[in-house]
Amino acid sequence: MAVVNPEFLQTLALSGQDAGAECFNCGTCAAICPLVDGHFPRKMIRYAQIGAEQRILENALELWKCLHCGLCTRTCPRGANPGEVILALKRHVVAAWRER
Amino acid sequence: MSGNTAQAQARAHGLDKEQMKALRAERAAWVERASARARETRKELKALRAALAATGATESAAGAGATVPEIAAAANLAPDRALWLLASLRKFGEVAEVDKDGDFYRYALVGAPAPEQEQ
Amino acid sequence: MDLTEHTFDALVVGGGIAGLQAALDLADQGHRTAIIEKDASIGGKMIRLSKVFPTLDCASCITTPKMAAAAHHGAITLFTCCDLNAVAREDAGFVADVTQQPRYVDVDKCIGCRKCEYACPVLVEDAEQGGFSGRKAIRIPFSNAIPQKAVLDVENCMLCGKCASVCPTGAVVYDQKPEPLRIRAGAVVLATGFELTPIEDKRQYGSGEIPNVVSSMQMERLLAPHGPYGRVLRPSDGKVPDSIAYVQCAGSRDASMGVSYCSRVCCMYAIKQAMLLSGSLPLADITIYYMDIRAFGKNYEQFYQNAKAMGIEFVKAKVARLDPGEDGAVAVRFEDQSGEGVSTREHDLVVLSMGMLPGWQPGEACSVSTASDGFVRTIRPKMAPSLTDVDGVFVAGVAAGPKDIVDTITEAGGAAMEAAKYLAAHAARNQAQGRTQGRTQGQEATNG
Amino acid sequence: MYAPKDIVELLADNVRKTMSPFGVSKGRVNGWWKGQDLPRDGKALLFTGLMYQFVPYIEATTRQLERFEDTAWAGRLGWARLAPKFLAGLGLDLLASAESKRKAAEHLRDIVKVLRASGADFGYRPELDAYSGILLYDLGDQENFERHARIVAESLQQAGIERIITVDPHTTYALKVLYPKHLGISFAVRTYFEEASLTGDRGGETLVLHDPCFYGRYLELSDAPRRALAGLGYQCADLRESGAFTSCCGGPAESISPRLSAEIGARRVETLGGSGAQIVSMCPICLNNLEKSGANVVDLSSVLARGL
Amino acid sequence: MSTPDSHSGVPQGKILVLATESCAYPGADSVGQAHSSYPANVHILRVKAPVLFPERFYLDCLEKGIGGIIIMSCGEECPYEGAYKAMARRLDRIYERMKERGLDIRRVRLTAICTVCNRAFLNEVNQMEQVLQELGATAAA
Amino acid sequence: MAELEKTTPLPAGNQAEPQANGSRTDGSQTDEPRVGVYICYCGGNISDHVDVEAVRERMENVPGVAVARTNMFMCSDPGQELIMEDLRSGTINRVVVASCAPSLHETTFRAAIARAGGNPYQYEHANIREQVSWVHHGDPATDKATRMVAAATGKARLLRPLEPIRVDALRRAVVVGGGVAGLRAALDLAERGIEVALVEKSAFLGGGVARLGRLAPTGEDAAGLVADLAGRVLAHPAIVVHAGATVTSFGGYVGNFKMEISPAPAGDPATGPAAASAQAQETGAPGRLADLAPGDYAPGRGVAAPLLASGPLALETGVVVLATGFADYQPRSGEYGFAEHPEVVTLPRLLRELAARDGQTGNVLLLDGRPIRRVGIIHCVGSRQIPGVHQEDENGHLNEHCSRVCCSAAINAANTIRESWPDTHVYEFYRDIRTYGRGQEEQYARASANKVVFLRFSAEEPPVVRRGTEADGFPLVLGVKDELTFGEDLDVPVDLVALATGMEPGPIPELVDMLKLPVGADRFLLEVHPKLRPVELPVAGVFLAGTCQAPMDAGETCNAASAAAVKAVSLLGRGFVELDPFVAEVNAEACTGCGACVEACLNEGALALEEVETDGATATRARVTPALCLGCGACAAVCPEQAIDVNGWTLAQYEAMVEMIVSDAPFASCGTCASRAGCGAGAETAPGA
Repeated sequence: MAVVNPEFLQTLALSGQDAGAECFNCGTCAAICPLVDGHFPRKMIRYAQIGAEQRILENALELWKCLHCGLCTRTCPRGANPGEVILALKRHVVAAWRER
Repeated sequence: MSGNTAQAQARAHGLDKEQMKALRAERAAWVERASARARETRKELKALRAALAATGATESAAGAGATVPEIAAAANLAPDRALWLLASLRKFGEVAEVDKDGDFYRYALVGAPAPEQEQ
Repeated sequence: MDLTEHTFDALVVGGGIAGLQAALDLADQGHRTAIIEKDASIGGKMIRLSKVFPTLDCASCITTPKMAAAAHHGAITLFTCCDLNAVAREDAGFVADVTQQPRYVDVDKCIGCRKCEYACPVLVEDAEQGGFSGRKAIRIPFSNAIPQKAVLDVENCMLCGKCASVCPTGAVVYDQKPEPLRIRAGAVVLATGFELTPIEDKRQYGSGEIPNVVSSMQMERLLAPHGPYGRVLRPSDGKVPDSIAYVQCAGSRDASMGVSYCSRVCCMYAIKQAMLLSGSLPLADITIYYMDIRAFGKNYEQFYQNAKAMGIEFVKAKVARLDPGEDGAVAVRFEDQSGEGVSTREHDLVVLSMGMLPGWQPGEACSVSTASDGFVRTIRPKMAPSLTDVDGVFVAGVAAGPKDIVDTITEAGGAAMEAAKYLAAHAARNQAQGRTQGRTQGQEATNG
Repeated sequence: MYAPKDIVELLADNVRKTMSPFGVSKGRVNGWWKGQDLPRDGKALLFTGLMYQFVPYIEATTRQLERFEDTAWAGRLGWARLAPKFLAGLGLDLLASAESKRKAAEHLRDIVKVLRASGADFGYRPELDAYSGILLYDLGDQENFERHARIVAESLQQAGIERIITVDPHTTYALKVLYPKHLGISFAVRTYFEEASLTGDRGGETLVLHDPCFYGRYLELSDAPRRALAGLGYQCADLRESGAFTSCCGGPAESISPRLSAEIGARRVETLGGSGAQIVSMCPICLNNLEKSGANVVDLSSVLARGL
Repeated sequence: MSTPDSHSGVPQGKILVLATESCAYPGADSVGQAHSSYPANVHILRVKAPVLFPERFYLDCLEKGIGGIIIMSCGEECPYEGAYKAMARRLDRIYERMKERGLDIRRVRLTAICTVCNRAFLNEVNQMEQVLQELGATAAA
Repeated sequence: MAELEKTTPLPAGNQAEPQANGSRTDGSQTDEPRVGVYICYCGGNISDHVDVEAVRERMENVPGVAVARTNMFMCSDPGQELIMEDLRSGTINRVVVASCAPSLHETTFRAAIARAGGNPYQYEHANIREQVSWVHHGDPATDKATRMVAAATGKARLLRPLEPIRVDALRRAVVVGGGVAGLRAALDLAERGIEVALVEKSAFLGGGVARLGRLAPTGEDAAGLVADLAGRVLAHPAIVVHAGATVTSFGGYVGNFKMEISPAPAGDPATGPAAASAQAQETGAPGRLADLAPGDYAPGRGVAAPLLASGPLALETGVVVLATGFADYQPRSGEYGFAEHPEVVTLPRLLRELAARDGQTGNVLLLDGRPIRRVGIIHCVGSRQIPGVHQEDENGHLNEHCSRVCCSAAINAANTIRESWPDTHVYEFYRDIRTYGRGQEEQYARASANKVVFLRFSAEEPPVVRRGTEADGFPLVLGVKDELTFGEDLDVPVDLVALATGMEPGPIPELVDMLKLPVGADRFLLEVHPKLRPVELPVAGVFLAGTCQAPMDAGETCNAASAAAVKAVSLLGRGFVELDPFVAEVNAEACTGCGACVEACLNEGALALEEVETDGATATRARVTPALCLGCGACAAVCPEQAIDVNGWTLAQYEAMVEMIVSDAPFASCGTCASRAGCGAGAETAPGA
């Protein structure tokens, strides 16, 4: 069970221009990703959309499996730039680690 | 392109030999490509018909014909090309689907196996 | 060469279902109407379809009567093989510069016997059959074509003379030239339809190079009564497919392809094809990969639910890529959102549900403007949807954005109404034109 | 897989201390130019970004990391404590093989050959050549990336550099896209193969190109190497996964998971090897990872230089 | 095709359906559009209104070899006001005459079928099929 | 010289031919029946199950059949040409086509016969698709097809040439409904020179659109559009508007309908002026109706229109256009907390609130003085209902249809909220996003960019609305199993829930009864065919426009209205209409004037007894008034002398059909084998292309 939090996307916007709002959850990025199996990166983007920050921190390791190859961004039907969102999430997580 | 047909054509249309010649010159690139294509198709069809003839015709016997992969192998054609040619011949009534054979259908020449008709 | 001139009350550009319906509705009100069509036959995309949703009537059964009605209507004149070079306002109405491309066949003499077609030695890919079978260089375009007249594809003709020699009426004219026409009309209806988004545009789907990945239009042909194989087979080897997949939004809602709009018909035609397939191949598994099922029209949702009940599988996922699989199969890679994530499934045959692109760009030819989606801009989409930004030029059907057949036919009626009102409002002017019209029409009759 | 947190902090620390992610000083790494008689001045500055030079260190690091991945050590041992032994400074330098150092230098010298043969007006100043900081950016350490990048960019600015010739995709992307975006500092950046203008006739020999992600997608630079090769009479095999649709070599995963990196590399090699043609890469990371995955792969610089 | 054919014991009787043009006939079409199957011995005639047929028509049909007749009308919503009631009255007279001749009155039925009454249509024809199975293919038999 | 693909330019209209040629067929040649039988493959629709060639062969054995042919598509031009050629050559003089349902193509073939100079009424249609190939398979299908075609042939032999009945048509139209569909149709008709009476039940013009604010996806102001359209209608000299009026009786036939309208019952809460005033207060519109003059715009309600003061008023008209619109689905009490929690409202209500705040901005949307920090919009409320999943309403109905406009409306509302009140967040709970139309997908993308969050639920597991606790910090919490989040259960605390309610057909049971309107399973009015005749009803001269037919948006509604108007204009254009000649006819020689037929006649005035002079003597005979005769045949059944019958549908013809159904003649000499009925020879032969 998670509770949605609309503020998170705004916070995340500070970590980069893109924050994943534009994603319509088609799953292209997850299926095209040559690096990570499972639902990545849509999973992380979805958590960002609903503001499930705890889920992102729990799954943070996955973020670093992304090598920023950009195939998801190139093929995203919505132009939602998933690669940049993942980068923004990395920045957010690094910042969170350092704050502690 | 025999003189006969050209004459027949000329009779029909008032285009004389000279005019046809001029037209051929004007459309040389197209004519050449079409001729090459027709030659190639003729060769393929010959192989296809031979392969089909070997398997009997729709009226000759039950169990006539062969599947696309079989025909392709016998005629030394790619299966997709063999299917394409079969579909084309089917349109003009030369080939018919006979019956189902596993995951495939069998095709046969219509009527008694015909001797090679191509010129 | 003399320029042939014709004068009508209305000019309809495009002889697909939208143009035919608009022309019929105009002509039924007594307006003399011309249809110019770029193809050798009227009927547009609809006549090429197998059956149509949600009634599953055969497309022919709906289209051919309208084609025949237009062809036989006393107030409608058809011009096929016509390219519209320009249409512009002139005095009280419009004047269209048109080039009628040569058929290389004298239509007055041709009786549609197809003897030429049988005689022709050149076999080329038949686009009418999705390229799955061959056609001759000279042929009747397709079985229900109107007019039933032969047309010669001069680029694939080797000028062997065989067709001319067998033609019983001497109709083949090898040196026919393009013919300029000038058509005057009081009002113009644009019904220029659509083309499919090119299969080449989506690299992840193989750009048309993976065997057994076909477009939805090709599947229409496989399903059609006059189809290339007479049944649904896998084009690579003629196998009866056990498993067929539909990839939705293969040419729509995809910014990476430059088409971000919804093409509106793909969900329904995929469901329709899936139903037809499960009818003709009862044992086959059929899967539709989709993002949202857009079954919005009358009885569409019920149609969709029926398809689900029939066992057609709907998987919510946008397919990311296709690859050649084992033994002629196609590997479909997608995110299984309810499962473990990335998943690959193999299907015997994969159909890409292609979207719609405008069939015609007004460009320099016509001063109507287009919207960002490339379709003709309409200026009052809510209250008078067929109005363009040029007074007297109206638009119907997919020319004004993707639309299904039902909405197209209705909109064509609306466009005919707008055009008729426009003509009525300019009645005095049109009466003056009527006098010259009598003369040109007389000429036409002798031509016919 | 290693804990990203440890990796990020270690790299940041190295870069802060030594301007290098491996904690090896530039003087030790960057010796290829010696004896090349390179001009210091020119219209454009040749800027290697040290990526080719780092390859031997990456190799050595990876070898070490591979030993521990998937063992209890990877998770339990704090990275920072284990790291100094082989991931920094002199120790690492000793581990890096001389052969691979020689090869890296050779690629750079080939690039110089290509530039010279193309009549490019360029200069090289070892003191200005520096690591771009790109790995910090990729790992999400925006703060340290910007700090490091600013030092590099400002030193270039102070030296009056306006035009830059780069040799690898990572540095190119950093200088061309990231510096203007995140620092507001712009240079006119071109890759060496964009500068290449060579002619020859290699008799239509066919090559298959592995476009690095940065070139193929981000920078849309997949035509340029093909043009350069075409000038020399090479043909490039058509590959679906090329250009904007190229597929990752797996290289950048090395520091986090050598296993993942190897997996992806193997997949990529399989696609590239399909046609049997000579595989060509144009990025030191790709070159290294594809080689490690068993491919017979050469660097674009070698191919171009060979054609001369 | 595994549909019951003429040899599988299905009665050879013929069921005549008089279906109104505005309701039952399109209703039967609707069954077709749904591709629902029903016995192939059902023969549907399109009628404007069944009040056209006098009593003797029904008796003649049964005599000629029709096994059962279903009059499918529009019911109370009939476009011909009063037709349904008139029809109902006529049916009583038909039954009287059937009884006089010793015919089972279940062989003639009046029902209302609308344009989308697929289920009702199938029920009706299947029921009549049952009746024929029970009573024999033709009234004469 | 242009190539014109037409042989003979005909005078305008297809219909002009038949009567001119009525006698041609029978003139030169004897009327010995020579039936041509044409059997359609229907591109496999028929031939997949019926051995069409076997049927053709068998038909050649049927008496009176001169020729039997088959075609892939009889309705196609080449198919029709087959028939026309046989008629022209004199080979045949009666036609049977065996194909799909007669509703689709009977007129197609009659017209073809007319074009070939035949009498279009010497035609009989055999339905071997809907009633054979689609419901039977194998040999029984072929056998039944044979019998049905034989039956049609039996009837065809007895067909006589008939002439259509021509009746003058009033160039007038009644449009029922004053929403945008009715307004659009009325204006179109009037501008084409037809006098229009517009009948509207409420006191206002503008219907459903007038209740909206900004229209999706264009953002146009509904009020402005309605005001403009209604203003032009009210100003048009050829249009008379009767608001506050209902239809109280209806009769007549195409070209000559009679309709009576009366003032709407004052107490009717839905329509009466008092109710309008009450509604106005609710929406903040000018309070008293009395203050409004015709033409004034009342926000949320439309343009005030002149009321029908007294009634009944009789209207005579040539055609009727039905534009009776839709009703908003009313959620059941308890459906998503509706009527249980005051914070649960319908989307139409929310839209009215937004319309009232058009142009306003702020940090947070205020509703009833309450800050709305978060809104949850639930889609598909009262639409796409599934039997067994959703609860039926009190009448046992489910709305299985998609209401088409709600996705766009909900997203439009979300965008308005996000762009005007940035601190109000919006959540959309949906099943499928159906932004199908032009510009709609872009609005959906814009909503995403506006950080509207979309959550996807399955029909089986809809969101649950519960009261929030103090810990939640919000009055309501929406619980949803979100398919986009891998089926996780998510809690969405909100201040407001808006239910995107669907469209239902407007409540018009009286009209349905009076006009005998066909209604589909979805309870909307049912057109003849969605593609062939999309705006027509089986009753000639009655047309459909807009949302009484199915959910549509404003643009689609106006298209439909114009399409209906264009059909009406075409119909009335000639000042007369032709009716099928299927009416009773008296054989004066056999008639004894007993009057049984007059007594049985179901349409008053259609049949009467009159005194006629025969051979110098006065006799009583029955006489038919054709325009009033319905052709039901009630007279024919009771005539003791069989002196009256319905043309085209005679008793003798039915008897002939029954003869053929029971006859085994067509099976007598099956060419393939000796066995009788149902040998099925050739059934396996694949249909040729």
